[in-house]
Amino acid sequence: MNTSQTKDICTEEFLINMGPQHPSTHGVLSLELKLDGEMIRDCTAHIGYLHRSMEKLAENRTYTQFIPYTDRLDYVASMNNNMGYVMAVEKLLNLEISDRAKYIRVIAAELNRIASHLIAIGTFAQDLGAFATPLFYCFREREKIIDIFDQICGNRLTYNYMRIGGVQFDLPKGIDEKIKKFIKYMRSKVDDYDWLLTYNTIFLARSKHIGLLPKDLAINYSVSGPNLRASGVKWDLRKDEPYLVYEKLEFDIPVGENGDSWDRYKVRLEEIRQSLKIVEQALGALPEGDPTVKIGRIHKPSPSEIYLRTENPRGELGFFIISDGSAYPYRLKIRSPSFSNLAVLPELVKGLKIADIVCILGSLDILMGETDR
Amino acid sequence: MVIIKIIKLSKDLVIGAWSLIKGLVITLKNCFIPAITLQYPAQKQPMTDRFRGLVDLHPEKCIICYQCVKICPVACLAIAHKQENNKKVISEFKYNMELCCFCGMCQQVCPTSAIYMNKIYEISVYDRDKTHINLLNPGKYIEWLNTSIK
Amino acid sequence: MRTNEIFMAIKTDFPEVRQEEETGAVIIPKESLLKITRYLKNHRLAFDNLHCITAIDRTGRVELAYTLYSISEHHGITLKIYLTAGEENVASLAELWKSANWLEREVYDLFGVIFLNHPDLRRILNPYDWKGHPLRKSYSHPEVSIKPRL
Amino acid sequence: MLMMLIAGIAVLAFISASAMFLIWWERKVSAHIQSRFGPMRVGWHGVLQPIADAVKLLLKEDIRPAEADKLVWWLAPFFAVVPPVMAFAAIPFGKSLIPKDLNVGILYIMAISSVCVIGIFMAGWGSNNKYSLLGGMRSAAQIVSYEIPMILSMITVVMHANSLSMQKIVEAQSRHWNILHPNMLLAALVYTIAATAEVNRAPFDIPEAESELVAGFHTEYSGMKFAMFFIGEYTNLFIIAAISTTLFFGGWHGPFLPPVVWFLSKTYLCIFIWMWVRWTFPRARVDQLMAFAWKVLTPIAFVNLAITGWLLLK
Repeated sequence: MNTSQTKDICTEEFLINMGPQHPSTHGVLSLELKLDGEMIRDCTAHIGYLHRSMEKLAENRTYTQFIPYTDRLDYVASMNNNMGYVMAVEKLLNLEISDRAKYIRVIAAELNRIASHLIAIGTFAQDLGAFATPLFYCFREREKIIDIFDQICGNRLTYNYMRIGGVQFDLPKGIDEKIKKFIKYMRSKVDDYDWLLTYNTIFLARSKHIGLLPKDLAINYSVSGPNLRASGVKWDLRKDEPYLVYEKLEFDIPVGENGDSWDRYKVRLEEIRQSLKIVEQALGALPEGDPTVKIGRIHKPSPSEIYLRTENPRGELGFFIISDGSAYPYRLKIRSPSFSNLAVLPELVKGLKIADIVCILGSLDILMGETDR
Repeated sequence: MVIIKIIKLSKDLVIGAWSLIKGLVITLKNCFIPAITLQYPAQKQPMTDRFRGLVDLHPEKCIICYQCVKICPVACLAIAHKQENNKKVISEFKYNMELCCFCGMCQQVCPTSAIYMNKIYEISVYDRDKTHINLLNPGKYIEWLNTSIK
Repeated sequence: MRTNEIFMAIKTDFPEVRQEEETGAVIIPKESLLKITRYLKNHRLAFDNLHCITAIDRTGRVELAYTLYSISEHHGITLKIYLTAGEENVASLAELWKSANWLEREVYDLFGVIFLNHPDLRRILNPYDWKGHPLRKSYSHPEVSIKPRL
Repeated sequence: MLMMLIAGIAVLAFISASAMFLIWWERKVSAHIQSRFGPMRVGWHGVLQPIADAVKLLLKEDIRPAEADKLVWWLAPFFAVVPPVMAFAAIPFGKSLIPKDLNVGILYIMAISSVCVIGIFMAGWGSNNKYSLLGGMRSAAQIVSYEIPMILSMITVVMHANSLSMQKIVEAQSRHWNILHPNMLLAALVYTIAATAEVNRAPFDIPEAESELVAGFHTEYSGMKFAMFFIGEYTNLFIIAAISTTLFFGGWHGPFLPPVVWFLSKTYLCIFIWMWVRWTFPRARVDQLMAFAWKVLTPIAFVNLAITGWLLLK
């Protein structure tokens, strides 16, 4: 404890534990704050409370058996994790999948991106004190997406819908009317959030110029996803390294100006609108064909190494798979976006107040399941 | 100079107040939209036809091919069979509900769709032994049956 | 710029560099890691993003695969280092790329590779007083992960 | 003497009934704003929910932190509840329905309601918990700095009614309510903002900011002590709503209905506005809140005071 001695006033810094159980740490994250009154001098993050050693598990599971585990990585956007993993294995086996499966994957992934961004926006507003009202609106909208997924693959959170070489089921009848109705409904709701939150003075005062992440610092920390785009870097894997059918679809990438918490929120809000556009186009151009695939056969890829990254709602999720010819991967490394996004936090928070650390953490949209693997 | 500052400040105040009022309009608008939450024990959400509840079995359809046991990522299924006048018969089919991650792979891989996932989702138990379910006895899910399927 | 053009560019300045056959990764000796990475970062190749560090526990050696990307130039490369079994230590890249700080702590935690003059080399995912390095092939604690009994 | 006793018991009964009603009403209003139902199970539309909560809190074990500052921790809830209850003595419910018509009515109420900041600060200090200490210090700073604009906006009303007594203020508005004068409207605005901060509600609820300080000053309280803080908060809410109706919305004046009904309906309308505001806006940060009080509200209140003075002397 350094005690700053000015004449007779002796102020002392005290250590506060924003411990694993705290209402706004988005999962089990423990922050050790060194406080001088309300001012944060230093913050160290302790992670690993949710470490289930997914990579060790992967070494005892066949390629198909590991798919349900990828749901539990980023449990809010499990369609995107499934897609990332399954595409990596397909690249390992250099397997071609049918066009319809590609379109279905894009629709599912983009719908899950909207659901994940809705949670990010809802919890961000909750952390800033707008007690539960925006959160319930976001969960009300997310519920409609969950119902669509429930009809498509039978589960509400851990979908386990994608298979190596395709998807488990074809889209049920009448699902595209339901999705179209949702898109129209969601567009009006996003404008509501603009009125309710985006230009609200208290919201602006609390999140503008807080947690400024300059462009080069973001790249240096290999931050990715909406946090990187909010700092002004126009980098989105769906545009720069297109996979599946993204190059056929027309959408644009929202980019923020000065990388503060408000910009990260605004980029996520805009991305919801872009994802709605993508889903609409993909639904229109859905080709015929059979996307389903059997899972009885055990895949035994030839010994090789591949690295493939996809654009997750939280950033770039990468899979580094090394196969040795047997049915089990020799080594499976998961590059999780929240891990690098969280590394920036201690740097952004110096000199700010407790209320700001909660705001920055909410705007970075960390997810502990993915950070700790 | 001071006057410019005052004008700017009052302009910010007016814009700020207007943005706050816009927020209030939204909440009032939502005040009159009917509530959508379900009163849980009374109203229950019907499960979709692809919903993955508890694992269930048609014993007569099973051809004892062990595909489901092989594919299960958490090894929660176990079969034992015996030879009876040149025909294989299941003697034991155990399902460990506690480990099951409800991924639906056994249902997809079963050639004769003997094993399937039913619509029961209210599966809390008081002691651990009740999580080891013997899929062969027909009365296994009776007490949960009437709760979930309302 | 395809990987072998980048490899040629590096080859001209650092002759001791080899290229792995099927993966196209650039294998560099352990001593010249700092030199090459500083060159890659400041050179017109502009690798400004250390994407991820993967450690692979091969028989008799530990391979470190550094995946580097350049956002401005839209290309990427994988650097590989072979650490022989006895001394698994390598220079830390924390002062070049700040993302290396946590990535190296994770490799240290799960594999036991020591990173020289790293800002604070502690375990990151496991409890700080955890014995052993879990992702090693030799690491297997049956009593910690009990096989599901049936 | 007997009359005093009856009046006292009536006021106490009214306080507990209104606190219960407010708790239930807040939960229903916030539920319907968030498109959900709110309490529905206990009684018709959850009407008995507050009673169920009270019984639950009665049965809850009263845990005291080990190294808590015993006396200060034990006394804190009283300081949070007693001042708002005492402030009821000067609230004019009807023409003659006022417990004690003090001729310094408004001054008395202001003096009493500023005592409850000590209660919150004692709770913060007594529970020997860093989060509560932060919550307590924040509330002390906030309430003290919002008293000034509040009092200044009251003085403008007192200048109009040229009397401190609440009944006289209400009589001065018999022809038309105070809110209709432009400068009174400004005073009413300043008053509502300062009053929300005074009661730690809506955008100014930083002492018990759920998302930062877990539960702020009443983290370490459970059982009846927590209920005391809860009742204190809602009674305080009723007090500031009652004051705002007497000062700006013409107290119990109203065409046909008896004065009490007019007074209660206006007060509960003000409370609805506070609830509506609470469930819409995010929370302001500590320093922004203080800056807003000193740099924006107080100057406006002073300017308004000057204009009222000039208007009256013209």
